[in-house]
Amino acid sequence: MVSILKRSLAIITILIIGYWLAVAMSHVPFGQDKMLVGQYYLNHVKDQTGAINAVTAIVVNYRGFDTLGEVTVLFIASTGVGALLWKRKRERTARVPGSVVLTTGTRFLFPFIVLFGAYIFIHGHLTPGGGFPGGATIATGFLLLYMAFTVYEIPHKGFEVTEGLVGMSYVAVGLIGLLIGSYFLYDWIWQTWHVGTVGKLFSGGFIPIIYILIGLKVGTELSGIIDNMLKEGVSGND
Amino acid sequence: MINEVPIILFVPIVAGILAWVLDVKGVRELIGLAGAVIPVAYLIKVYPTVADGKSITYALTLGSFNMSFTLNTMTWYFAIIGAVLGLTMALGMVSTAKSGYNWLFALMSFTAVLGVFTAQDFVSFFLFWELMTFASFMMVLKYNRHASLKYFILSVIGAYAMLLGIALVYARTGALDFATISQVFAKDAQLTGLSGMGYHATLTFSRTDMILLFTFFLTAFGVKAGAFPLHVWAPDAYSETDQSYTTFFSGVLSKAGVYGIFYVLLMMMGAKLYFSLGTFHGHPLFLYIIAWIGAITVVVASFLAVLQEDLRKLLAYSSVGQVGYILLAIGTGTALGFSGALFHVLSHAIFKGLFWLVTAAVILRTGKTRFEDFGGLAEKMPITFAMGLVAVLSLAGIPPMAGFASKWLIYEAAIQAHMPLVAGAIFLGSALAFAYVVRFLYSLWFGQRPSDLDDVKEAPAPLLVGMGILGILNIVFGIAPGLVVEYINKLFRKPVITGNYYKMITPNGTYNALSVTLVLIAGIVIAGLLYVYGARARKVPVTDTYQSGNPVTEEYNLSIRRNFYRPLAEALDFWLKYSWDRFYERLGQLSEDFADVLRKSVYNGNVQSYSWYLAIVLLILALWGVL
Amino acid sequence: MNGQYASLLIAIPLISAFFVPVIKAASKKAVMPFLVLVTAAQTAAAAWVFNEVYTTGKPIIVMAGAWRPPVGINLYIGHFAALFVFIVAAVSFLLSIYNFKTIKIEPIDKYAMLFLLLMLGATGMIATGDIFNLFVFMEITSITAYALTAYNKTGEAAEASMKYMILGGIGSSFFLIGIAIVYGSLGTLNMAQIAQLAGSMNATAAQAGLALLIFGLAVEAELFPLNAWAPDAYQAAPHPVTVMFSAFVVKAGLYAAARLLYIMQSVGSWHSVLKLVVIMATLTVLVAEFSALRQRNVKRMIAYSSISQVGFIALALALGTQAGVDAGVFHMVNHAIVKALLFIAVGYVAVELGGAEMENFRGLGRRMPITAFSITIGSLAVIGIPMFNVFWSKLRIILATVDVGYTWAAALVLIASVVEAVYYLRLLHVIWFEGSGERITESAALGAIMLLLVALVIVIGVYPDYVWNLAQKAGADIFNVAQYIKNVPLMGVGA
Amino acid sequence: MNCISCINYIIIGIMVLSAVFAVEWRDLLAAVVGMAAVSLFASLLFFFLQAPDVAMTEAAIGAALSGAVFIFAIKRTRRFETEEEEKPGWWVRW
Amino acid sequence: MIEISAYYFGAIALIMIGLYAVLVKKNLLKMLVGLSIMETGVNLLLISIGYINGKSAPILSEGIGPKQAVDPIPQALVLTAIVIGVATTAMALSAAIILYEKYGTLNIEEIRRLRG
Repeated sequence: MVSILKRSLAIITILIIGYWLAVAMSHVPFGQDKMLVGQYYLNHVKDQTGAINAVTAIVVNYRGFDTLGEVTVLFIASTGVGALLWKRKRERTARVPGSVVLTTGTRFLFPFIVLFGAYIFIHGHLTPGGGFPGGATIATGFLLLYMAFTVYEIPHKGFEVTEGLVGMSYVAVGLIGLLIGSYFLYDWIWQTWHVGTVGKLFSGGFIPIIYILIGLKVGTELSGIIDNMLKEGVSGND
Repeated sequence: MINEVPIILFVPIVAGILAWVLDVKGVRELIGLAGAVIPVAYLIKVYPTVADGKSITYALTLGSFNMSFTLNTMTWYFAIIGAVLGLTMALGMVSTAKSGYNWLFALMSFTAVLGVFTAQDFVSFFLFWELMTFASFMMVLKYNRHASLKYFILSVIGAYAMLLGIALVYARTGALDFATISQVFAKDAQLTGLSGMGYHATLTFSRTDMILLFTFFLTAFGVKAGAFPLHVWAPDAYSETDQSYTTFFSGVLSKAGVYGIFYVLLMMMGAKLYFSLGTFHGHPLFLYIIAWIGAITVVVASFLAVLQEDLRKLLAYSSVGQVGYILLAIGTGTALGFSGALFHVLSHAIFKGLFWLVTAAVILRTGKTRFEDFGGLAEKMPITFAMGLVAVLSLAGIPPMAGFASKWLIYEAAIQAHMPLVAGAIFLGSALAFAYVVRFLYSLWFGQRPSDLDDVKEAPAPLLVGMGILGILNIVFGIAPGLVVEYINKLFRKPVITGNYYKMITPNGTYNALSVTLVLIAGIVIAGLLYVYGARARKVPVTDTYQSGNPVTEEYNLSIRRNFYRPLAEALDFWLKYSWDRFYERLGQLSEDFADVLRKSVYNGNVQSYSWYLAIVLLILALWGVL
Repeated sequence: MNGQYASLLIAIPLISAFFVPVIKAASKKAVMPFLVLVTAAQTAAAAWVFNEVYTTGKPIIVMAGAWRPPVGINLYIGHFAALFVFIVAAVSFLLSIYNFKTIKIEPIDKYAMLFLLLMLGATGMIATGDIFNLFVFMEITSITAYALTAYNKTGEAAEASMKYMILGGIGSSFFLIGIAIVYGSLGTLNMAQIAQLAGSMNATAAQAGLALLIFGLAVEAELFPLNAWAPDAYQAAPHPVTVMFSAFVVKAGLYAAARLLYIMQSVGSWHSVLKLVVIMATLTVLVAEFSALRQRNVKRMIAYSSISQVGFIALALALGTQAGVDAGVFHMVNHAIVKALLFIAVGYVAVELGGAEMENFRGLGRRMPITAFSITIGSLAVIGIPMFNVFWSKLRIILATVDVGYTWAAALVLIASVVEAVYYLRLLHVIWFEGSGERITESAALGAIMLLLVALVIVIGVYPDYVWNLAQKAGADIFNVAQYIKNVPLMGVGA
Repeated sequence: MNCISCINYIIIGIMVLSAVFAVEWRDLLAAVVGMAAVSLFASLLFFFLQAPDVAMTEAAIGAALSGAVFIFAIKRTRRFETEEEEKPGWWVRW
Repeated sequence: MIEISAYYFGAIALIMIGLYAVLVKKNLLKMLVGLSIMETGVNLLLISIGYINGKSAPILSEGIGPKQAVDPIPQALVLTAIVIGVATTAMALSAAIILYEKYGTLNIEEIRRLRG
């Protein structure tokens, strides 16, 4: 059988490749201290960024470029999904309404979910979490709305414009850094003014600001993706 | 610094561009002519300098390659041949070219050929080589696309082979200019010679390198020279273009290949090739190969020329064959042979140029190309006929024409080099040449004239001037071969062939052109007197042929104008089945089929297969990493 | 002006892309002109950067957030990046005009965003000096490319996009594994520091890491047999996007691969990796040229030709000599110009005559003379006729290849080039000597673009010195890793 | 080896197993659930590896959202891998 | 044989299972599931590279000094990688939806209009 042959070939192939990777990884010892740049971050994160969560500090501040790119990737995904699934006229086709438990629960839970998401991204510099999980949580809230109600739709225009404006604000924050500190994505809040005390909510320089922006952006974008995936084109297929 | 060289080089192409841009009838002809005359004038002007053994160099930098062009004794010889032929081409084109397009590319190839001849480094050599190919391709393209495609593909193969050769030379020597490379080769040849005697030295070029270089360059130059078995493009390309241009195309462009073989393979790396590749029957192997390629080219092309029914095709095959003579002469490997080759370069250029101009005139006036449509044109175009006669005599190697002098040298060289088979090829080729020029002579000029050719006029004046130049040159160099020989001796810096203006003395014999001429003239005078006073002409019908017992039928009707050599074709039937042309077509077909299979199986549209490709690459990486 | 303003190269397209939804909310008609404006601004910024780098002779190091590398991410805009960022911007500018004619399918605002972000991704890939940041920009580029490939929303487009996604997904996953191995061994992500420390890596891990990094990028850089997505994507994508693919997206991948290759040159098995890439590049040229031979769809044919040229570039870059890298960069520039010209012209024909099938090109010489002329010049240039730009770079590549001793590779790619000459000639034959039809009025703007590119082809062909000098500097930028390390102001961290 | 560290091995085992199931189950919905399970177990492992941020993100985005998106896609296409699918016995039929 | 940590083993196993799915499964969505699993595996690999025995999460609240935390960089990288992964998945799924609309199948052996 061709299929069995293919499967066995595939298994042999992946075994060899896997063995190779394993050999390579065996020279990268597990559980040992291999930090070089990482230790620098841990040593200086508090005084240089004012954040407690080193991961957040790296994501937003030290390696801010990556995060800008990451936000862009998500933006591309939402734009791309929107472009691909674009139809002149579309609506939701779900026919089965959610059960009573789901609808009631959603009505009750939705504000809390959004609030929780906001909490996650506002406290990104102090506790685990940050803009991405926070935004995803908010999107989950909208997902619940979509599942519970057959006619619910997010305000598209508003969401799209928010998406754009929030993204622009992110870049603008970076450009303000360029103007004030002459470096793009310069942490102008913490580096110039040292606002707040380390460990409190009002600290961490521009990390909370950016995480709020990211949270909003991720939330709107993921909701947009969900919205696009759930709606189908009607009447004519252009 | 502006000296004569850039003017000689670039005037033609500038004139060509101007002619193309202006493209007004009358103006473009004037510009084009000027563009062709100026190089000739300048070349004549610098003659005293180069004849003294001095050289004139022009250097420029392009793409941070240093390029230089030099006129010296050697390059001037080729350049003047090119320029004179270019001038006659331009004269011919005044009558035959109908558009600026022709002028542009004809003059572009003029520049390109001069560039090839004068280039002193491989970059400019290659650059102008390609320009030459491109320009001539464009000329052929306008008239026949299939022929041009064949020409183009073979030229591209040749060009890339040359590129590889150049790259290999560059890789080993780090230089691209001829002077340095020649030095390296010379030194390396000495070392090779020494290492053959037990002395160990690190060589710049290994034996493999030399084999590769020889193959690459021979392919490259062989294509352009039309050497067997790369000749297949030539008959079509020569015949299917503006005939005035063919004057230049077959007379000079093919010489670029000869020049390459002579300069690069012989003068530059000859000694090294000799030591690396060894000898065969006491003869340097690489020269032996060249000689045999030349001999086969002569025989094959001459046979095929005999069998043609189309005027242009006949001359085209004849051109291929004549270039074979030159290769053969080079292959003898003696100074005499080289002299003969160089002389034949000149004489072939002038008689074949003359041939094509005559053809151009005939085709211009009659619009016909097949022998069966011609006849009796001698009355209508007497001067053209006279010129055609000169060309025929010269090509067939009848004294006192230039063709005889050079061919005689080649015979001498072949005999001196103890290459009897090759010499046999020359004799066979000569006999065949006689067979086909007879056809040209009779069917065009004599016999009954078809009624639609009754109002044919004499060729236009510019064309006649061009023919005149070449015709006179044929006779002058025929009667006074010493003019050429003296110059060639300067090239070798020693008298290879002694004698005076009218007399050539080689180790094996003597040819006194003047006395032969005088005897010949005397003979013609006597024969003429006999004809006028003694003989009575007998009328013969055109259909009175030599069919040796075969009944004359409609389809087996052999006359001088039609299927004259059909019995020969039938005799050669077995050989004619094998055609390199068809072989190449078949090869092309096969590679296209292969391409289809490859394409359909590799890019089969299934993304899973594509993922497998990735997995296989990973697998290779993994196996290579693990093992 | 401060060198840090070079970060505008990233900021301008990004902020403009985010601005598009706002504009669309105001007026949908304004989107396309906005695109022209943005790309013009980007071109101006890139020209400024280019001028800055080439007059001072020093690279611009953009340090995001004022963190010195390796703590922060830096952009390294050296001679190569400055040159290519400019090319990216300039080509995008031309294409933003081309968009008016070729993009009719909705939603145009999304197209505009993706267009800008593709430009951004290529710019970032070329400019970045951090290996993970490279991954991020690579993903930006490729995800945008996925979306744009499928933009026409036909079955073919979705199919091509899907193939691209699956292969690109595998590639990027393994690229990330490569990053993981390198990071695990060295503890840093900055390219200059990696270059410094690469010699100290464990040989096995280093080999695997390098191999995986090159593998991941080779998918983007279209090396055989990882290039199977490319012809489909080129064919199915909207015409301006195809131009972008061939003019700079693939170049960005090639550059990244070359950069990583030379950065890791103190790794023990470096020469074997180079040899592997040379083999793959040679195969790329061969297979692509033969595949193009009997192609009936002209766009696909030129796509294959583009892939083969990419093989040429990869061959040159993988030679491991200064001459090779210079030649490769030179070919990149020339190829960007020529292929932009060809794809623009072919796309225009496809728009006007309803498809890029060979039949539509019959009699093009009479129907659309300017376009036909452009295609002719482009084809002749690609074949490598002297006095057109590609000739010089091909010559350089062959010289460099044989110089290293890969005569067989040079011979094979030249055989493939003969095939290339054949099919381009066939195309020209169809254009000029077959069929006929009524004249179509050609758009003046597009004619101007095409003639501009034609002029570039010829000018560089006749006077290659200027661009060759640029290419030499840019090549030195890639090849001279010691200088690269010196240029990046590394702070002593840990070590 | 005490059983506190055993739990790592168990979770890794279950994760790999659910990955195998996710690949082999012919019901795509089940496969997606398997995939989400892989993500969830991976996020547990992230917790063990002292990466709470990543664990949260993986749980929210990797498991929940990408699972949801997959399910929507399945809803708009088809649920089973091939046509003759409703028969049981995935473990015998390769 | 070589000795590697169980985490590495798990990660490599996930990557290979994902690759297997891409290589063998004919259903498009199944291939995408495979890609997704592969990405999870890579993420796990990165995080386990950053882990240091006996140290705690890099959140420097009271009691945890710079010397007591694991490497934060891989965690930052994986955050990015996860988002990129979901973005790719969403794109791929929408392309799959279009494909199903146009071709009526998700069998990749039938989605072969572009070839040669």
